[in-house]
Amino acid sequence: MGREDKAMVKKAEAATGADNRPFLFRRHDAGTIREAYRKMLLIRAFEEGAENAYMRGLVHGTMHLSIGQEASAVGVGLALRDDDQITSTHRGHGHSIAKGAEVKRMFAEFFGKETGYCRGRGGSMHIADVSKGNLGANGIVGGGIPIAVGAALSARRLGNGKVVVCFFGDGANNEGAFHEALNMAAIWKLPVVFVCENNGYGMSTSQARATASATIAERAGAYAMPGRTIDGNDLSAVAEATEDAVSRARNGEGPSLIELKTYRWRGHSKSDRNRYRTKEEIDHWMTENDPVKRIEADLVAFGILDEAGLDAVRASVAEEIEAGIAFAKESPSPDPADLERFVYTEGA
Amino acid sequence: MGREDKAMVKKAEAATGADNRPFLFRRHDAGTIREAYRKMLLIRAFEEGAENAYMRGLVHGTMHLSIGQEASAVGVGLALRDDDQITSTHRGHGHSIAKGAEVKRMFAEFFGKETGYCRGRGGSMHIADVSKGNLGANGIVGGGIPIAVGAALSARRLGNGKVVVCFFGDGANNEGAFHEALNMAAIWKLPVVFVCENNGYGMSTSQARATASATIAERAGAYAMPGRTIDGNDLSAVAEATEDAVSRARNGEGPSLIELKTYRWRGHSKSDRNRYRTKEEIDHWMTENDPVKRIEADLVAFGILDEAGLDAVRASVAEEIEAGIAFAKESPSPDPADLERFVYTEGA
Amino acid sequence: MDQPVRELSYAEAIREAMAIALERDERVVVMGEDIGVYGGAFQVTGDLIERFGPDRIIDTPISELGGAGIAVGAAVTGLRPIFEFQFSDFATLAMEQIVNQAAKMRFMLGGSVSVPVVMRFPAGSGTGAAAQHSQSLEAWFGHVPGLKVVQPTTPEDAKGLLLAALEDPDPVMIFEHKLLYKTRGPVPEGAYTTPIGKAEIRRKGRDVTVVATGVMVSRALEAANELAAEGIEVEVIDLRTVRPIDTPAIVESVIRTHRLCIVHEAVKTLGIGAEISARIAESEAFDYLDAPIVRLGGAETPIPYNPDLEKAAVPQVPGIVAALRDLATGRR
Amino acid sequence: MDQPVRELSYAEAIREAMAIALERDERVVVMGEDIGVYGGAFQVTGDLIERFGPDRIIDTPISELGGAGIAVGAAVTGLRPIFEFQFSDFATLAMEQIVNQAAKMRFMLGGSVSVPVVMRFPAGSGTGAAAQHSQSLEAWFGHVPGLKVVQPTTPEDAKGLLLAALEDPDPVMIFEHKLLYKTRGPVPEGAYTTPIGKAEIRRKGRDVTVVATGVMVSRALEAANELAAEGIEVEVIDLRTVRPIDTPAIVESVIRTHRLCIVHEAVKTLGIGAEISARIAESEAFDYLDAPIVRLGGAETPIPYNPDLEKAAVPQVPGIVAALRDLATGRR
Ligand SMILES: Cc1ncc(C[n+]2csc(CCOP(=O)(O)OP(=O)(O)O)c2C)c(N)n1
Ligand SMILES: Cc1ncc(C[n+]2csc(CCOP(=O)(O)OP(=O)(O)O)c2C)c(N)n1
Ligand SMILES: [Mg+2]
Ligand SMILES: [Mg+2]
Repeated sequence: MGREDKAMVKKAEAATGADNRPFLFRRHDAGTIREAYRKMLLIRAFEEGAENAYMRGLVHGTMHLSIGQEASAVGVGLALRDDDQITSTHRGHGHSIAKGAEVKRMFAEFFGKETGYCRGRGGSMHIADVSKGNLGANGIVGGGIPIAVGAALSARRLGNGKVVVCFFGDGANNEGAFHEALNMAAIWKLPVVFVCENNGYGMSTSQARATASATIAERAGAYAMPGRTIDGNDLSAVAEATEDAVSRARNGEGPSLIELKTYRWRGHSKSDRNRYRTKEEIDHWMTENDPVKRIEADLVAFGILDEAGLDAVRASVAEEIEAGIAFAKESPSPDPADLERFVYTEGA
Repeated sequence: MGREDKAMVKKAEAATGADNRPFLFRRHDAGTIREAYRKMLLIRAFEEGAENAYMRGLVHGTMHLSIGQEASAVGVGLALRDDDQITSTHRGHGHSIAKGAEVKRMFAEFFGKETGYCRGRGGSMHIADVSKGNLGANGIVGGGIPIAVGAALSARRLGNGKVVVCFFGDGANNEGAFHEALNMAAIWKLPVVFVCENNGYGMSTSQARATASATIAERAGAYAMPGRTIDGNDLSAVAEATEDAVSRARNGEGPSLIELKTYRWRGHSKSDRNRYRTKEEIDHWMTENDPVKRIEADLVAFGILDEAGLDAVRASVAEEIEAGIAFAKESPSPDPADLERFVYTEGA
Repeated sequence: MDQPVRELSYAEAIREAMAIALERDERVVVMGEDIGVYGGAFQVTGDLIERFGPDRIIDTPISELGGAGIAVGAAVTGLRPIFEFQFSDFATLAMEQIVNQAAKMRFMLGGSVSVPVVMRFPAGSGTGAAAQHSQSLEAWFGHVPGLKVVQPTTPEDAKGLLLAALEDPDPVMIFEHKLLYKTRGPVPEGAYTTPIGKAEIRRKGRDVTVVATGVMVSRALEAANELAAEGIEVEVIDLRTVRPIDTPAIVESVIRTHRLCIVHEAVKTLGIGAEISARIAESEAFDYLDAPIVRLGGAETPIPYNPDLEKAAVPQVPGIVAALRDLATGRR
Repeated sequence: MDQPVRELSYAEAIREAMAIALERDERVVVMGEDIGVYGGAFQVTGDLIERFGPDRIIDTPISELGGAGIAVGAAVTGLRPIFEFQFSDFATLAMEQIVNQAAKMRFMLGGSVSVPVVMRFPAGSGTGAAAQHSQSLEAWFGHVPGLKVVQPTTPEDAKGLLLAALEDPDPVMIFEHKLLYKTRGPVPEGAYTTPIGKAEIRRKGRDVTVVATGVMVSRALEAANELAAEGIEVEVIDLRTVRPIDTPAIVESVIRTHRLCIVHEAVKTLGIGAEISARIAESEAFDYLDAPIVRLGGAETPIPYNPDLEKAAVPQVPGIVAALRDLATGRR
């Protein structure tokens, strides 16, 4: 919190006896909150832009959009320091942007360009930005979970104070890797926070059909770690729960599991015909529980931004997206002669 | 229960108002109980015989002895019908004998003979007797768990009323296979009982150092199935808990997890130097908590066998072991020309 | 074959095989991720869930090791499971059950069981799905005694090999190239089997033999067409089965053509081409060879995302044409 | 090498390499099952726990996939983990992390990370441990771009290759044959590295080249000794590295001897012998060959328990002698 904001909060508390605003507004200064909002918009606009480019045949392969899940990525990001680390998933654009990735290099990656985060070798499912602590998306469901625990082991041994956030989905929690990694994180009390983005489905398979427990959070009990189920479309609640878990981890108290209930608006990937869920269900989430609309309402209510302010952010996001696409289009493709580059470390 | 025994129990109940004897004695007739005791002795004598043969260089490879754990194998076996199935582990001699294997064919397998249960191809770690419902020991920790669930899927689809018992150790419960298989058994409500023989160690690694939860049983919660921790050296308690779980399974109510607390007297395998546990701990279990001595005391107390009767059983077991070893020694070895036999199904 | 023949896609042919098996044999079940109402990631199971219901078309959680193991356990105890991996890359999670259990169980138990499980693996590159969704790992399975491994390349064989696999008492691994799912071809109606372990000559030729697998068969045929215009007659053998390899069929062809090229998509080093090359060099065909055997395989790299790099990473028609031309005309 | 040399066992040499690395580099940790107070299933880590404590000699639960993945994650973020599999067979549980993650991460991320993880795999048969504890799977790893794969056969190389692996920025898989652990040989004191990717001639000879791996190197040397008495001089090459293969070293030798035999324990089909055979046939050495290349490998069967069958399942000295004699004397 900036000094001024803190003073304001103090004043408010003095006046009312307590600050009844949600955690986000008590904990963070206006600038930080505006930036978080901007990131949510940027994620959505990035994915809409990517989708559009895909439709127009500019993007190869497939992609997994997180539209509707923006609060979880950004809320978690709010609780992290720049040098904290994350592992992400196949549905990881939001995580990347929340952890500081530039959309222009993400678009460049989608377009298979040398300026992309993976120099065009990885595509949507492998975007990483190690300089920002993003160890990478993963094409293997659950594949990032042990890797996150390994990063936490490094943090502990190197004594660098870093915390690792491990994102995964409700589907991933039925992989053996989840079980093995959570158990080891727990017995070794490693500084890692397991964040399950529970959007109700692993591809077409609902949580109820795939997972024997009623919540993902209660599986934490099998590893003697705290587990909480949180409204994942509530930016403030996500930030608060994550901050708790991150401080626990940073204080050497070990790992936690956070389940964020959310929903993906789009199909699983570009080939999904949405046969496993109803139009009503989708509409309900889109109209009644849009994380972007929810934070916008709060921003206005708590006087962080007015309608004009929201519009200004929207416009700046649109501009950044446009510039990013232009950058990506203009960027060079990899040289085919470099086909086998990066298989091994050069000069080794 | 035989008709006479039932009458006796009825009489006892009529006299006292209730039968306060342990489950085993209320539930089973004297013949069955004597046979269970005999199997416990046979397991121990078999393993002592195998150990002895190993020392004398008659057995190749390694072996994992379950001496001290006899009550769990036999207690579970008491709750099963002949055509129920089990999957076993690397420490599976007891399970085999409890499920009806003949020691002579087990010795023959140890000696690598054509008359062995695996025709000398499998050895100690792969003994199976499919005709008796024993789908086999397994050299892979946790390897049998999904296989058991698959057998339960067959039982359900084929509608044959079979229940499957899946044995595994406390070490195995940290394998991903455990997690994946228990989850699927639970969501599909399959007729399988997961029996964790918790002898406190996975090789040298104690439960406390390897497993984040305080008990294995509580992990059942992650799969919304019942989990109980039972004294695994109490034959009656094991039989009772298993019978509950088996009826549940047979009635279509789904899987259960039973944790049987026990102890292995010997090292993990033939190469163990026992550096990870104290002599006191081992002595305590051997002298204070020997499942064989415990059942012997009960047999005498409840009038099933007197000392002479116990001796008679011991003698008959010793004879069976001796005859088994002789059979194994005399049996022919596989023909080296048959090296590639059984890799594929003949004539297919 | 007596049955009437229609055009079906490769995916439809597989689905038809599964439907026939499900229809006639109560023991058959299909298991895998999103094979029910979703119809499978590549729409291979399609509408089977509607026809046979969720007790037989079983959506599993995302649990490849457990799922494969359950299929193995079910196979040993009386069912005939078909287990679909969503991508062959995820077999890396299930090698334990496939290799330690399914492949060895009969042997370890001295012949007292068989393990009639069928596993299907959508494999290969060309879809822009990058390194973790594009691998060709059939050579690993080909190295494992106890497994049979097939790689059908036509709709007709996709159906016939699946039906053969279901009749086989041993574990059969079916590698299906993703790019083939939508290709169409004649498929006889009703039940028939295509023999496991038999290669098939797709085009006769006198100048050079190409042994190809998966999607490389059609690329080899294209190359052969181009070369025919130059007067070079290429014989194209579709290997079809990776384990056991039909060595006699290749030997016979090479004795006629005196030249051999092997083309596969999997990484060249330790790919199936290595084994074929070694076998032919050990065979009586060796003395007939007029030129060293040529192998074309995947580059020594994970599959890249960028579409041009992705194409460059595996054999394409122009490269095959050039290699065959050189081989046939003695330039190599 | 300048350092004094002592006799050590292969296991002791590996332990010494780990101790040197642990001593000089705080980033090095050793992970695996029962590697602490138990000292490892084959007593390779031995007393390291006493010298370096449980924060660096880390006993894992029985969780191969998770354990390997943690090692990979730790390697990407600054540690230099050595991950011990208790038996190489259990790698089947961890192929996902090894092949999809460790091998491909640098490539998929366009070069922005390296994955300096070292994994050790006790492999091979001969201990009576039957089919699930006796496999030789190095060919699988040799098929995977992004990995390096070594198979040391002497105590000196076991130490030198492990130290080289620890200095290598990429994932290195070390296959150690269980029968070698107790074999003894000279080992220089202190730190040194044995180059990854270089084969070594263990015995010079003019009549025939044998390329061997693992425990087959000593069997080939024994065979060579026997044949020397008959006047046949066998050159024995210890391959040492399975990926990348030192093709030039083999080519050079074959150009001198005109005859090549490859001996390995892994199943013959799709074993490393196939790749070497194919490469030599493609190389300039081809024209020098006076006889077809011979491969000796494991039988097409899981490893049996019965000791006689177990021996029969992999090459033994008499079989190697006979094959080399036939090859050298033109009988094959
Ligand atoms: C090991 C593995 N199995 C299957 C897949 C195919 N797949 C990709 S995403 C997905 C669903 C994942 O569900 P969840 O973890 O809930 O994440 P979500 O897609 O809902 O964000 C599946 C089955 C995969 N990529 N990796
Ligand atoms: C996948 C796998 N990992 C490791 C081993 C080596 N191993 C054999 S038994 C064992 C300990 C198993 O412990 P537990 O499950 O508690 O059974 P117990 O030996 O105590 O009966 C280990 C580590 C193995 N056989 N398989
Ligand atoms: Mg989901
Ligand atoms: Mg145990």
